[in-house]
Amino acid sequence: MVISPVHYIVAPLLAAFAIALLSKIYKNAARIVPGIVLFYNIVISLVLMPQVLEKGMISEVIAGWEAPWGINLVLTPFSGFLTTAVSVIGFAIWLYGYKFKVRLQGGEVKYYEILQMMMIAGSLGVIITGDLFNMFVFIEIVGITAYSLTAFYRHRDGAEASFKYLLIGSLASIFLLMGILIIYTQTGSLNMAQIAERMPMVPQTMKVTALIFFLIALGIEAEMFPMNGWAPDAYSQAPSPTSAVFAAVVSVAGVYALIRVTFTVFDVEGVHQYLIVMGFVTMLVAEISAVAQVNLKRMLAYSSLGQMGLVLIAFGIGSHLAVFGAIFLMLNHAVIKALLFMSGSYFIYNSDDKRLIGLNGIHKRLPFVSAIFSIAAFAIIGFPPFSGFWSKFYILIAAGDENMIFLIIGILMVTIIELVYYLRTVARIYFYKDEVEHTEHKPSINAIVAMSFLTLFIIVIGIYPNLITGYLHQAADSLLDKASYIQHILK
Amino acid sequence: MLKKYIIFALIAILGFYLASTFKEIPFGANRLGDLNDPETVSAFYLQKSPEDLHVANAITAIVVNFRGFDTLGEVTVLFLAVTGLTSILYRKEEEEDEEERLSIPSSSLVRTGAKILFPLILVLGMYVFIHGHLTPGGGFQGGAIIATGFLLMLITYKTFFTNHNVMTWLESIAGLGFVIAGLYGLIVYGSFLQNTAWTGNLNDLLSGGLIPLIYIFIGLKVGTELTSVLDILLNIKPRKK
Amino acid sequence: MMEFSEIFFKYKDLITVAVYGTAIMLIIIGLYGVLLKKHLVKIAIGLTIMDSGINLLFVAVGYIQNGTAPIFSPGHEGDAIRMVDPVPQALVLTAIVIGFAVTALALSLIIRLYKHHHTANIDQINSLKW
Amino acid sequence: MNTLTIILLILTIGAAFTYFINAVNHKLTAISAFVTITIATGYFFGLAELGDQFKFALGDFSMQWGLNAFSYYFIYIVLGLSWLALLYSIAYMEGKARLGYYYGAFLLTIAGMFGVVISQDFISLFIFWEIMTWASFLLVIYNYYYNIKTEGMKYMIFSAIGAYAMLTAIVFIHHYYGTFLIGEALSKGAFSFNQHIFIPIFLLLGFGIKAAVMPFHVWAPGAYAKTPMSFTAVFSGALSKMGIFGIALVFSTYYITHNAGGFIASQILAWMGGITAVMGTIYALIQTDAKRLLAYSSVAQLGYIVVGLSTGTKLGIMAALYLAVLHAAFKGALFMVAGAVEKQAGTTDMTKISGLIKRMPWTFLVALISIITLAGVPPLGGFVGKWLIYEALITESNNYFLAIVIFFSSTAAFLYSYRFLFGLFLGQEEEDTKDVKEAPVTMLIPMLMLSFVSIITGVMPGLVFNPAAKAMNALGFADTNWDMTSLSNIWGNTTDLSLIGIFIIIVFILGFAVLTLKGRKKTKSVGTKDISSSGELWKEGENWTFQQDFFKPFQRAAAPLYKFDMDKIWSDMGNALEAFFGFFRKVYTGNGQTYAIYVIAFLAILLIFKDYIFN
Amino acid sequence: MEGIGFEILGALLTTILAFVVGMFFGGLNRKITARTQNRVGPPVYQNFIDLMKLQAKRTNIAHGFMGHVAPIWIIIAATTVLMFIPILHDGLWFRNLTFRGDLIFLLYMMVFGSLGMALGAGQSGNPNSAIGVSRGLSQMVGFEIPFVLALVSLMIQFQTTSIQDLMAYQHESGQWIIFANPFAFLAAILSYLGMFRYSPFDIVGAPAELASGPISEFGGKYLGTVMTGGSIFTFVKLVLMVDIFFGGAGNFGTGFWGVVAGLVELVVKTFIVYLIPVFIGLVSPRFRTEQAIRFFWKWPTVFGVIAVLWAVFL
Repeated sequence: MVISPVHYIVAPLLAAFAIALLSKIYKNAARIVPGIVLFYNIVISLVLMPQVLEKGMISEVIAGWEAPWGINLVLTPFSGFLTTAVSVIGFAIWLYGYKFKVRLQGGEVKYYEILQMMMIAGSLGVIITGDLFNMFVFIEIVGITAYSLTAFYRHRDGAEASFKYLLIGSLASIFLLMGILIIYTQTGSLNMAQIAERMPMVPQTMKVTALIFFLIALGIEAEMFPMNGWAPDAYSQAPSPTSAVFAAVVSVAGVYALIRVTFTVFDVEGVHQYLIVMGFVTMLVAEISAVAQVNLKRMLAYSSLGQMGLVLIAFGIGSHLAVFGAIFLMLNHAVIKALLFMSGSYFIYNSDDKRLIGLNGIHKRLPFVSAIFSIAAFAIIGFPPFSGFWSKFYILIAAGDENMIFLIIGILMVTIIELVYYLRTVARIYFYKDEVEHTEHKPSINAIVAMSFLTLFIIVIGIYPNLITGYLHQAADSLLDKASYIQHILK
Repeated sequence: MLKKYIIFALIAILGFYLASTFKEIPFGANRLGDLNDPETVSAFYLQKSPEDLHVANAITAIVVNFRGFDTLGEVTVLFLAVTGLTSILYRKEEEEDEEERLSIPSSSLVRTGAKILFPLILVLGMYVFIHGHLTPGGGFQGGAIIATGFLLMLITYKTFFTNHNVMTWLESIAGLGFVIAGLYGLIVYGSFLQNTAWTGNLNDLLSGGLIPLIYIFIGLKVGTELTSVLDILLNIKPRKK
Repeated sequence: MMEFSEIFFKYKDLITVAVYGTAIMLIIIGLYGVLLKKHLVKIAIGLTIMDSGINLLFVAVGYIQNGTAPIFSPGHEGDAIRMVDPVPQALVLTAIVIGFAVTALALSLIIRLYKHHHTANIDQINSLKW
Repeated sequence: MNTLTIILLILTIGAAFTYFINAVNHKLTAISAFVTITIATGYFFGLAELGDQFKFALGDFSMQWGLNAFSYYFIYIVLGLSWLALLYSIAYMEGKARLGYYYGAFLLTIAGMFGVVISQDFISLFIFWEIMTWASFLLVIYNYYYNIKTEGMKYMIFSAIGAYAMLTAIVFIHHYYGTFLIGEALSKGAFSFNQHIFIPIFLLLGFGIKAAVMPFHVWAPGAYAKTPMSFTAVFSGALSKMGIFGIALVFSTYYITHNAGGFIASQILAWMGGITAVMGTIYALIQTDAKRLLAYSSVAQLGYIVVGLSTGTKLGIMAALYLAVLHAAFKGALFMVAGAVEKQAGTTDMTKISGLIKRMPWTFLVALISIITLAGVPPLGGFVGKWLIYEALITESNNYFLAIVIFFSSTAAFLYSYRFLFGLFLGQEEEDTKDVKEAPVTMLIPMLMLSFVSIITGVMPGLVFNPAAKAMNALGFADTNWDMTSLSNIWGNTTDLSLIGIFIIIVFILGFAVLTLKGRKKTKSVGTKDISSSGELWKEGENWTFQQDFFKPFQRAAAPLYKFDMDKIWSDMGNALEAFFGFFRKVYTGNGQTYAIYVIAFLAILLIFKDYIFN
Repeated sequence: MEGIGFEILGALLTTILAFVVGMFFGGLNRKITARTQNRVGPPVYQNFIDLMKLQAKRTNIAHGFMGHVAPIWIIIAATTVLMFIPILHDGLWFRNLTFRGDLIFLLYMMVFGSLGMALGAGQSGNPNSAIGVSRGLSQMVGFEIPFVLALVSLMIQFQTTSIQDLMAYQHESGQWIIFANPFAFLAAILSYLGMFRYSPFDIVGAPAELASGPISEFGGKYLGTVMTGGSIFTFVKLVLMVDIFFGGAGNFGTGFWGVVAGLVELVVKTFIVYLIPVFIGLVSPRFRTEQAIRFFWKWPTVFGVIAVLWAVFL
């Protein structure tokens, strides 16, 4: 059986259905099987990426019906790059969380692992699918798992956060359906490529209305400003590996969906300016709100909203270099923010309250984790030797080439705000006297492995970015080259 | 109070724009185009489902085969919903509270009626999803019917409990069956969920290749999952202050 | 006794308004419930109403005047011409189930919330803010 | 393998090694740090020669490090001063905690400065700049958390503002010139409005903040005073010069392609420098802590340098480069003196200690020489710098009033110079400083070496002029020849320094001989407590030294100048911002329904304005 | 070789001249003061007597190294400045090192002495000295500003920084700079009031208030040396003034009699200039320090600015 994109989805599904049975036979199956599956995803990526880069694009049809008719899965360099990143990070998160739930009962572990895995699988589906309605289904998969996982802990306010998330999320799904419906009535198709092909024939008002519904729905997934009220609560209440998945996988998938729809499917003017403006507003508001947070995970959540804003800005600029920087930033944000949540959760786990006070002088007890956290913090600010610097730098250059001086100044001012609160946090870790009581929890070996792996990535890429810039350039090209996408899929 | 009027205004705006949008979409117009040389997917499906798949019910053909991937995802959604539900309302044994299920003791008439109706409802449901590819209805409908049967029992009898173990097995087997049927297509014909070459002739019970089988799986899965949702929701009660 | 098609032609606009209007009204009513009702369950109900509104829209858009159900009954294999658009119905099938799943989750969350806060008023459930 | 990269490697690896060896043995830490810097310095001055280059590509950008006369000139400051400071640190930091942290960060800072100086493209300039900033930040907060909140934050935020302003400018330079190589970019001199206004202003912000130019100087006094003195010597002596380096590097092109007078940014810069000099001075002379006094005086001195630089004329740039070296020498020495006093006497608060001259004569000698240099009094080196600046301002670029402003601040500089010497070394001895010892010899050697620089430049400034002239030539100025021992302006008036020096020395020797020999028998030396106190008798345990409010009269006279206090303005601004943020984040009311309303409202807005947004 | 000897001889002569004249001016000052206060007053040569007395004292109190070298610093400052300003305008005689230094150098050299004095006074633990020093330095910041403004205006106006050239200009054009740029003269002379430290600017010594200020701890040979340096310095300042604004002296050729006449002219001019601070001192009470500084920053500075503008625009 030759490996093909559909395995990304089928393997997790198979596992999900099987775990229920296996865990009756072998207790730890629920812990191990997801790891195997996620690792298999990495294998798939490693097998497929070369083909993608060589052929330019892989599209697979489901149920043997050719592209416009059946559902098809597309693996462009862009989406392939993201799937690879997502699989790797997903596996790292699984490795990190392997021992995370030891103190839970078997049943709960099963649910937790299944949901976690399916959330990653759903995000992969959102990224690789080439069909609008199919995208909707996968977004719903992500949504359902996310709601459930947010409310996973009984003793926190998870249920509240989850309900907010669900409320906004179902609004998103309704508007998404509305958009899909309008598009379907106008083009009689659900296949993105064909819709894109027929889009010029669609009357302007219909087009724009549909686009607006898509923007709202996918903006909610991509955590754009007025629609992202749910995000901080969800991030801060979910179990920490789940928060990492939110930041590293789900938000990336949301942004991907938004970008794919606005860039490839629609051909409306002014959406770029919209993205720039809304992205900047998102960034500004998020960072402003992050400054005064007393809760670490909430602060990190706001910060990742800010990063998403920057990504949207970069996509909005729309030049090759900007898209390049945007994809680079998506990758960086996925890795770094995952790392921040991983290490930050150990602080929380050690200090009894989730507030920042608990971090004071914690480096004495957790030197390794503190170092990781500080590196990640510097990286996400964009401190040169780390990878975060390059993405920001590329975006700034792109903005400069478009002569958007005030945008640049704005971005950098916001970066200074970001610097302030991250610096405060790191200062707490290293330079403050600790006052609160602590319960000792040393990081387990697998967590250390996972975290150091990601840290290594940050540093290596930061010192020698050429390792991935080649792929990134191809990805940017493939995203911007709409004609070849259509032509390749419709043959 | 101002807030309230603002919200009304917002809703009104939304309604206005929705209406003005759908005014452009003529109701009942034929958008399928030429069926022999299909432009739209629907035309293509209507053309293909009798010819290639030999499935009488075009919707079934679409749901199970043309867009079977959606259906798989949707089944997954249901499955995940059940899992999430269980994990959300998971109750450790120690916090088991003694209150009985909230249901007024039903009259003997109802109980007898339920006893009689229950198997009939099950049979009806099974009929519906077994004939999903011929008649209106199918896996989801059948599953829903089965679930109503269980709902009847659950609200009629305080002491009626579904066997979670069996439920889990059925769920998993059904789900696995669906996926494996898909993989069969992938392995044999090189495309996930691709139908078998053997498809009986139109309007036979054994037609449409794997489609009836998959639909049966779906039916089982939906039935069990709806049932377990009801079961969970009914067994977890808000604690009184 | 008129043929349906004549009725349709006679009252086309009326029917259009009726069908679309119903669907859009459903959406609006649901939205009203979501945005203004304070009780969690009512909000959930609002969501379901919106869902059904959308689904109704799908089906309505799929309708073709005096078309039949897209089922090939024996002897009428050539009837594809007269059939309504099957795709929206298939999509609606999916959408309904997903809506059901979301609703179920919403209800379970409401149960949790009620246990935790001993109230179902959404204004009093804001321990996570800013 | 290239010399420059090897030196960078030596420094960074040495930093890491030093950091980790501290865990093994505290004694070895200082040694390894000193060995590292010695190797690096020796290697550089031994093997590196002008024109070394190292090209490579990172990201999609070609980068390039290289060594020209200009960078060589600054490497004298960086490596030389760092070497001395590390030698000084051995004794100074003895017995302190976290030595590995200290020395590691120190070496990393040196590596950063070295990188800044040798980098010939803007990207690596920025990268090294950031490394330098962060490493020095680690040293600023070395004394744990009571000053991370205040000084550390201030330093970091201002540095970040500077760095990002620089980044903006860099991005735009790339936009206009299409390259990141400094040489290329600056050689293409097409001047649009933006290039004429934005880029210079942003670069000025970026480098000026590091050079502590008004009104961005507020980070400097605290940071200088709170850092261990052994690093402050480098901090104020070398690191702040990086700002000067950058300004000179970038502005020189404007000076060469344009006449400096017509170049608006340079005028702005000039006046900012002047105001900096005045402000630094008047705030220095009301300080009671010697360290803060020196810190403010550094701000003022940097102001002179900036002024000299901004004139953009031959003498002006020369003044800046000359003062860069000289300031490194005397201010480094003075901070070392402060450190020595702090280590030996326990404090540098001038209201608490006095009359150390008998206890620490050598330290006093160094302080005396450096202070005379600072005050710019002949025959020491400081006068040359002052002379250059005035001549540049008066004879070459007609900034007469700026010259007056500078003169005012340098006259007022006498006040705090005297305050420093008097407060620490003169006056009656404190009881509790009776048993203070002279600083250890490894601390005295660097100080004396630096004082020697101050002396030699006073009589033979050519020693500095010639490399500086080469550096200017490397910047693209016309090659100019300088006399070894005399100064001359464009009107042909000369000042013969060696003659002055010789004359003064002769008179001094004669006078000293006469005054000492005459009536030697009858001279009776008494302590500082034995004074003609108009009838009152000095009682045991009293100290009559005039310590409080030393320059109260001046303060009263110059009250208007003390009115606007930049510290307060900035902190108010910060608080206002925080308050605004705290208010603004309330849009996230915890109510899910509100969020839904946001969504719908946004949707409605988009629907209403759809024709305007998406045309 | 004998050129060097000639130089040294000239230098010694200049010094002696400056010393004698300075001492006599001091005596005259005391005499005039006494007469205006209706006293007989000491003889004109009283300063010489004081000096001899001081030098002949039995015991000298030394307060440590700085206290020991301070008087020398004053001597250094006085003599150096003396050497670097021209006494006669075209002197083979008394042209010591005048071509080798310019105004900026002189400016800084003139504060050398007071700085050394301040250090010396500082080491003696006498609070009066320290207070005096603080006042003196503050006042210096006051009066240097108008003085520099005046000099700068001249530099601009005549495109030179050397006194030699200024004198040459006056000699050739026959017009004194006091007429060429009167405001510069005003600024300079007002700041001279502060430089002479006579009342109302005698806040440094401040007799009867701070004992005698910085020098209160100096006695015997030290005080004598200080006095010597002081009197030389008085002469130096006056000569500088005359050179810059009053066309200098020695416009009667370079013959022996010409030189004598030149010296006489010099003494007369310097004495006239000297009378200005003296008479102002007689009639005015003592300022407080901040008043003094404010004074210098008010009118003299305005005059200085006007002078600069005058130089720039005229």
